[in-house]
Amino acid sequence: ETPWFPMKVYDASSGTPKPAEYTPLPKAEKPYRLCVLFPHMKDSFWVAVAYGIVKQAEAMNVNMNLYEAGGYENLPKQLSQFDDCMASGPDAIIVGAISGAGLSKKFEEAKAKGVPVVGVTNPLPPNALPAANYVDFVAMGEVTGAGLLAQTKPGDKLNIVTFPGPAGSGWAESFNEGFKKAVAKNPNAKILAEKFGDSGVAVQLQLIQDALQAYPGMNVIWGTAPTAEAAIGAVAEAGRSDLKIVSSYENQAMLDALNRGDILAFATQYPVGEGAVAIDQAVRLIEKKPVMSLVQPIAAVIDKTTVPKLQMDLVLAPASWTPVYSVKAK
Amino acid sequence: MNTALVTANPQGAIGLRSIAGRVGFLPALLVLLVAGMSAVDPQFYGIINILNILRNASLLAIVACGQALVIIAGGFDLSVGAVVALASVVTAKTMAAAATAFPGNNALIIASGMAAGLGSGAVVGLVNGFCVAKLKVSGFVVTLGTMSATAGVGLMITNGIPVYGMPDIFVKGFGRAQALGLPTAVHVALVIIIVMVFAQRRTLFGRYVYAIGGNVDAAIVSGVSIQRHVVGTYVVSSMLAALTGILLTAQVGSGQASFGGDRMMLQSIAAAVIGGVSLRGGVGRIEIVAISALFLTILGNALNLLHVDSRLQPVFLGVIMVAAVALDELSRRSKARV
Amino acid sequence: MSDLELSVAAKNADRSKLAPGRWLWSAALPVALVALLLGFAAVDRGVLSPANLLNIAQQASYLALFAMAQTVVILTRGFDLALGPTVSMVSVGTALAMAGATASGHGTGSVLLAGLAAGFLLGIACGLFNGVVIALLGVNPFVATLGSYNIAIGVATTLSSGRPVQGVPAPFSQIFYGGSVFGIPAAIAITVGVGAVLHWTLTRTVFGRSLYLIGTNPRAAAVAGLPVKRILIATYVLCSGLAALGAIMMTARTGSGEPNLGGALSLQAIAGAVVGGTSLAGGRGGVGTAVLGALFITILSNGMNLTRIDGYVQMVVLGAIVIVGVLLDRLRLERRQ
Amino acid sequence: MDVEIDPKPAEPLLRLRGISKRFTGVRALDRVDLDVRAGELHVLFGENGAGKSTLINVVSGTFPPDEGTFHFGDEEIHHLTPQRARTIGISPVFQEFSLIPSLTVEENLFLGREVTHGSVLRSREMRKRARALIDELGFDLDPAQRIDDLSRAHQQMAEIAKALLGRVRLLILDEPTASLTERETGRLFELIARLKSQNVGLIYVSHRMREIRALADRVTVLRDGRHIQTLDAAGSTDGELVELMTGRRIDLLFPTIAHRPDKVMVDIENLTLADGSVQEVNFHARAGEITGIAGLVGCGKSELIRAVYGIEPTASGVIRIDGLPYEFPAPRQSLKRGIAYFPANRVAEGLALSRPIRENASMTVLDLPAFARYGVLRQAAERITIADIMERLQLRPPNIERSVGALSGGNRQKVMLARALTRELTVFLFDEPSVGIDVGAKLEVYQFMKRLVEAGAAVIVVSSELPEVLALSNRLYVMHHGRIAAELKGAEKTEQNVLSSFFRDHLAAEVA
Ligand SMILES: Nc1ncnc2c1ncn2[C@@H]1O[C@H](COP(=O)(O)OP(=O)(O)OP(=O)(O)O)[C@@H](O)[C@H]1O
Ligand SMILES: Nc1ncnc2c1ncn2[C@@H]1O[C@H](COP(=O)(O)OP(=O)(O)OP(=O)(O)O)[C@@H](O)[C@H]1O
Ligand SMILES: [Mg+2]
Ligand SMILES: [Mg+2]
Repeated sequence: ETPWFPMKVYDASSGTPKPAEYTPLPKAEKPYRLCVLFPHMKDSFWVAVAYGIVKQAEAMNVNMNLYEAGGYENLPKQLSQFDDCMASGPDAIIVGAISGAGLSKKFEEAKAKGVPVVGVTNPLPPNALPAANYVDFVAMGEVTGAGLLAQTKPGDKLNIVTFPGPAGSGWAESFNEGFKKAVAKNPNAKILAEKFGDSGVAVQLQLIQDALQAYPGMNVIWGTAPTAEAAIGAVAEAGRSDLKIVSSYENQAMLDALNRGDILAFATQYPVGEGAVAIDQAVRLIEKKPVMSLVQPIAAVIDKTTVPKLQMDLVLAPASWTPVYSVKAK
Repeated sequence: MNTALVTANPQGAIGLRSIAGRVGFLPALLVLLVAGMSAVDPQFYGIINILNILRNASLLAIVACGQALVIIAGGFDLSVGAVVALASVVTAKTMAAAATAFPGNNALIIASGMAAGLGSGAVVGLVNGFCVAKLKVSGFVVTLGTMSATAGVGLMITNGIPVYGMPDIFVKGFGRAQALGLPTAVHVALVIIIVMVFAQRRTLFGRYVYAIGGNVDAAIVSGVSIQRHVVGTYVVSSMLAALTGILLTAQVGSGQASFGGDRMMLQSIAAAVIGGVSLRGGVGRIEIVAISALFLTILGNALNLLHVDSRLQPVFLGVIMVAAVALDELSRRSKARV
Repeated sequence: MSDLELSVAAKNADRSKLAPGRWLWSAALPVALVALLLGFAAVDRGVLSPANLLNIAQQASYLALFAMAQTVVILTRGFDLALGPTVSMVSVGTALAMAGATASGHGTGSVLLAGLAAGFLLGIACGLFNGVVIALLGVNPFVATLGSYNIAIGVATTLSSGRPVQGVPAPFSQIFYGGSVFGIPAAIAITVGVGAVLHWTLTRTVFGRSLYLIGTNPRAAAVAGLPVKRILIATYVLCSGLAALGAIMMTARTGSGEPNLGGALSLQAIAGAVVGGTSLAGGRGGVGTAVLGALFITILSNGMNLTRIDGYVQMVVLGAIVIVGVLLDRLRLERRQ
Repeated sequence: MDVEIDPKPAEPLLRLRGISKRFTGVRALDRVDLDVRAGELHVLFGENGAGKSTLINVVSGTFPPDEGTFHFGDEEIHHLTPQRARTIGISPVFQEFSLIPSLTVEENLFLGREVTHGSVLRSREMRKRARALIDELGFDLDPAQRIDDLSRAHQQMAEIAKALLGRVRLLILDEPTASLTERETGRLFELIARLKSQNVGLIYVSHRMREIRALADRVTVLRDGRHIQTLDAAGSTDGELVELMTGRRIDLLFPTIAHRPDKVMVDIENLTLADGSVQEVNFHARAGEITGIAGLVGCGKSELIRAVYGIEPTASGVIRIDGLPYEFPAPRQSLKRGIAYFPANRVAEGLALSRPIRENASMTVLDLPAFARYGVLRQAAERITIADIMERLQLRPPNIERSVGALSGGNRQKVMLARALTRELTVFLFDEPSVGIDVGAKLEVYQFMKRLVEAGAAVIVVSSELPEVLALSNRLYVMHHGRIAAELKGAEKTEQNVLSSFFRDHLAAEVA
């Protein structure tokens, strides 16, 4: 296996992102006990983060237990899981927060008890934690917008409907905001509507079908991975091969669709890498070693031209891998 | 000579009340909605939009029919959403496995996948039925439990990752196919509605479902075997949910544990209740439930076509839903007193 | 009345006789609770550590509060699907009001007051809507509260633009989350206090008595001259009011207004009430059943978390246990005669 | 050899020996024997809660006995189910109906015994047979009507028709006349005679002495779940039966009530109800007398007093209470004005079965300061008051914390009556006050009314039991088709006069 590091990232510890390379410690000094909290494990994105976490925990020989809250509607459950983690006496906690703001009290409590907490993948309020690694969702939305514009011939009109994801989730709103910001740079691009909705394929399919009717002029669909997945079929059925589909994040389906040419592009933030970095950050915090306090993986738009160069093992877990919820140190 | 004794009771009142009580004014409301939308937005009656509406309404109607049956028998099925998801992933997984085992043998692959999907639904239905009929736990609680458990199993199978590898023909020739100008799901739904209406009106099963929901004690002393029929309603409901899961899978082209969910469950109950099914049991007709499913689907479609802000859509949906049922209730009350 | 009805009626408590063994059965659920705790402790000693027991109590206190809210309406044969979205809406409203008041330069006192007022007003408005639609318009509770479920979701996401609302002042969290009464954390203290008052209300007031009578036989209650409609409205207002209180406590816990705070709470709260022995057929249950159910569910998921049971397996176990819990309750009632 | 021709009676159709049935805490049946012969009407007689319905349930397979043997025809029967009972010809008419409210009469008649082809219903066939049966029985029932659109009396007819569908060898009737009026009762009796001549055995339960006298061949008396005696009806007197039943001597006469009519308490002018069941009725009731209302099924007599109490919507007309117009009647208001209503259907409209007696008795007074101050219950006061009242009413068993569901019919009626004693009331509206309660309890109810009237209250009694209203009331209104057909006083108050008002226009139609 080729190692995932050194990984190209931005070091945003000081506030302004600076390009850097991330290299983990070879081993933990002791088999520490780490607690990992995820919003859910219901798509290949979070499975990819989990893969990074599990592999790195095994590599560094630490104990790891992963809890998933079952979805973004379960903030109270994540709060309870945080408490349960604290009660089990961990050396550090890694959190993929359902709501960074919503967990801020927990972070304070952990700090007061001296348990280091690392944020992974989902954005947090500035300086909420001693260490974190995530892409700013607004920035990631911007990247996808920029990617779309880059593939557009000058003078082409873009009539876009966005399908950011569930209203009230926070991340959907942020992605959307970033995307709109980027697209606003092109006077020929117009946002016709924003259609929030649960990020399941069935719900998104219905939204897209309706949007195809409500906005006959629509020629770009931008949205979540399930949106893109649903859109492929709906667009084919409606005979609108001129429609461009862009996904705001990655999963296995997006990769396949891109390879088939069904979608124009998707964005990635290298979730496997994020998981691995989080473990290393946690160990560094425990061992009081120097740590990059805010790591930002370099979000990228993947399209037909860039896909061959993509470092796949940082984007998705191997298809054969089934998630493990705990790792025991040897 | 008997008729001379018929009382002062105005038969007309009963006639009107029955009509109001049995048909409701939902069909009228539906016509109004369709007419209004057609006037406002020509996109609405575009053929593609109509097909979309019909397909989505069909999927909802299939689940709602099963749900209605359970509610008429005095139960409640919260697990339908989870079953939709489970059936989807089980079908997809089985087909993928069969496709590697017997490559090219599409008939076998599809048959085994659908059998597995429907089978998984039947299992959940049997568990629900068993707990309700034999262990005498309330349907609400049992299906609340199996909802959680079923969703858990669906996720365990897939880890939430979509399942691919179904034969193309299943997707193109079934899921996205059209016959006589209508999508497969519509045909399936029509067949199911007709069969269910027939079952409700003309078979022992339908009759006993009404009897059990209307008054269990009376049904028992009349010699109706309760357990068998209660189990039957839950199995039918779960299998119809599974069928919806399969149709969705075929349409989307992948097995997804995100199908169905709480949303489908709430919608199916809403469709049944708005369609005049009494939560107290014993009352309700499948054809009105189907109309109600169509009504709810068109409502959602209309809000999208009218470009209503998607964050505000739930507010409109909620208000209209409550208003429709409240008006129905009020009209029934005033008619009862003619 | 038929003998069948009699047997149904006879299932209900008949306090005149104390058959031997009845005590054991009436304690079935608490015993199961303790057994559960000990079982988990056998796998992981940490389960019984004082820190974790306090943790369980604190977690259970939120769920218990919501389960109590549901219990109140379930007593009258209703339920409140909108409870979860009400919580989200109140959370956002409270946070917005406090952020607004802070921004316009008010003192801490009036900021807190503004937050509480906004929260409770939103909650009460939601309860009034439910109550009026159910009691006066005669819409069944499922549709009525499904309607307000949607409305509250829309309001919560629109008010907050879907983002967490920042600006909840620190004293707010300190009082409703960080604070303590005689060393008991605020959440537990508030729930115990509210539970005691609610218990008193249910057992000692005309309103409480009316709930049980209406739930047992609404027609008879109306014929006996109870103001059924008014009581129903009050019931839904009480339910939403309790939900609002819970939402305020949770907002203090998160330190921000969360538009999706109550996403899955409606059904969880109903499950809590019902697992503890509240009857969906109305007229049976109370504060005790709500607390018991909430404890049961909390201990179960805490134990599974501490004993490292996989997330999806937890869902399956939880589902099975909900059924078993209610089954135990049914057996207990049958055994009691 | 001494040849004696012993006219040994035929083997009984039904032979029960040593049947016991125990419910938690109660021994509902204690080694009961019962023989029913073909062609005989066998009355089961006993107080409320004596075990009559339980015995009937055992016979019809609703639940199995704990011990005892069961022979039907020549067969010994084990594990009887309701279905099996019907196939071997045991047909019960239950006290509480075994009807599905949301189904039609016809659907109910065939419930559990549908005519099918495979499992597809043959509706036309069933409709034909239902029609034929109803015509044969002479009931005024439309097979296509839903049960919940029917009055109680019509539901009772449907229930009886249901029992008679198919081959019947043993018909069981549990208080079938409780909600029938004279005319339907007459029909039923003709029917019973016909069945007897066809060698059908009948078990009949009733609390009405008149019926027992008219119908019974033999009577089995039950007391506290035990078989007391089986005797020939012809050779026994009412007093004897009642003494066997209660174990004490009871005077069976209606009490003599000293009516002292005073001011008009209820005055109704031109009242028409929203559903048209009462039309342009003029009516008044005075303090100090009992005003009776009689009438055929569905004539609107119940609706009239229900409208006064405020549970039937009115369309036009004026109601005056104690001289003051009462504009929008509602139960709460009515109670405040001193009007109490005692519904005919105590299970549906009167009682919260799983709640204690105490709470049921005090349900109507929670607004009084004696029971609650500032919305807070005064439970000690409540307990004392209700215990006292229930003691006066001789509740058995005298424990006010039991749930009402555990009480017998008579005792449930006492719980209802207790409400009359919990607050200041001046007008008492009784709807079928003695339906379903035993002779002893009936007398107690009559005594109760007597005390009320003699204390100066206005009492209105609506009843389908003609002797009852005739004996109790000072003035009697007869209703017909929603209108008052006659007002009878003093010597005019005869059964003959009432019946002729019932059928006046019916007779007129026949003459024309
Ligand atoms: N299912 C049951 N569960 C518990 N107790 C019961 C049940 N059925 C009957 N009982 C009790 O058994 C006794 C006999 O009741 P049963 O109904 O047979 O009396 P009954 O003679 O029919 O009275 P009534 O004249 O009021 O109809 C009563 O004390 C009653 O409370
Ligand atoms: N022949 C009938 N067919 C259908 N419904 C009837 C018929 N007769 C009566 N009803 C229903 O019953 C109602 C009145 O019946 P009800 O028996 O309650 O009157 P009542 O005068 O109180 O008679 P009773 O006290 O003898 O039962 C009517 O409003 C009607 O709804
Ligand atoms: Mg009886
Ligand atoms: Mg009547």
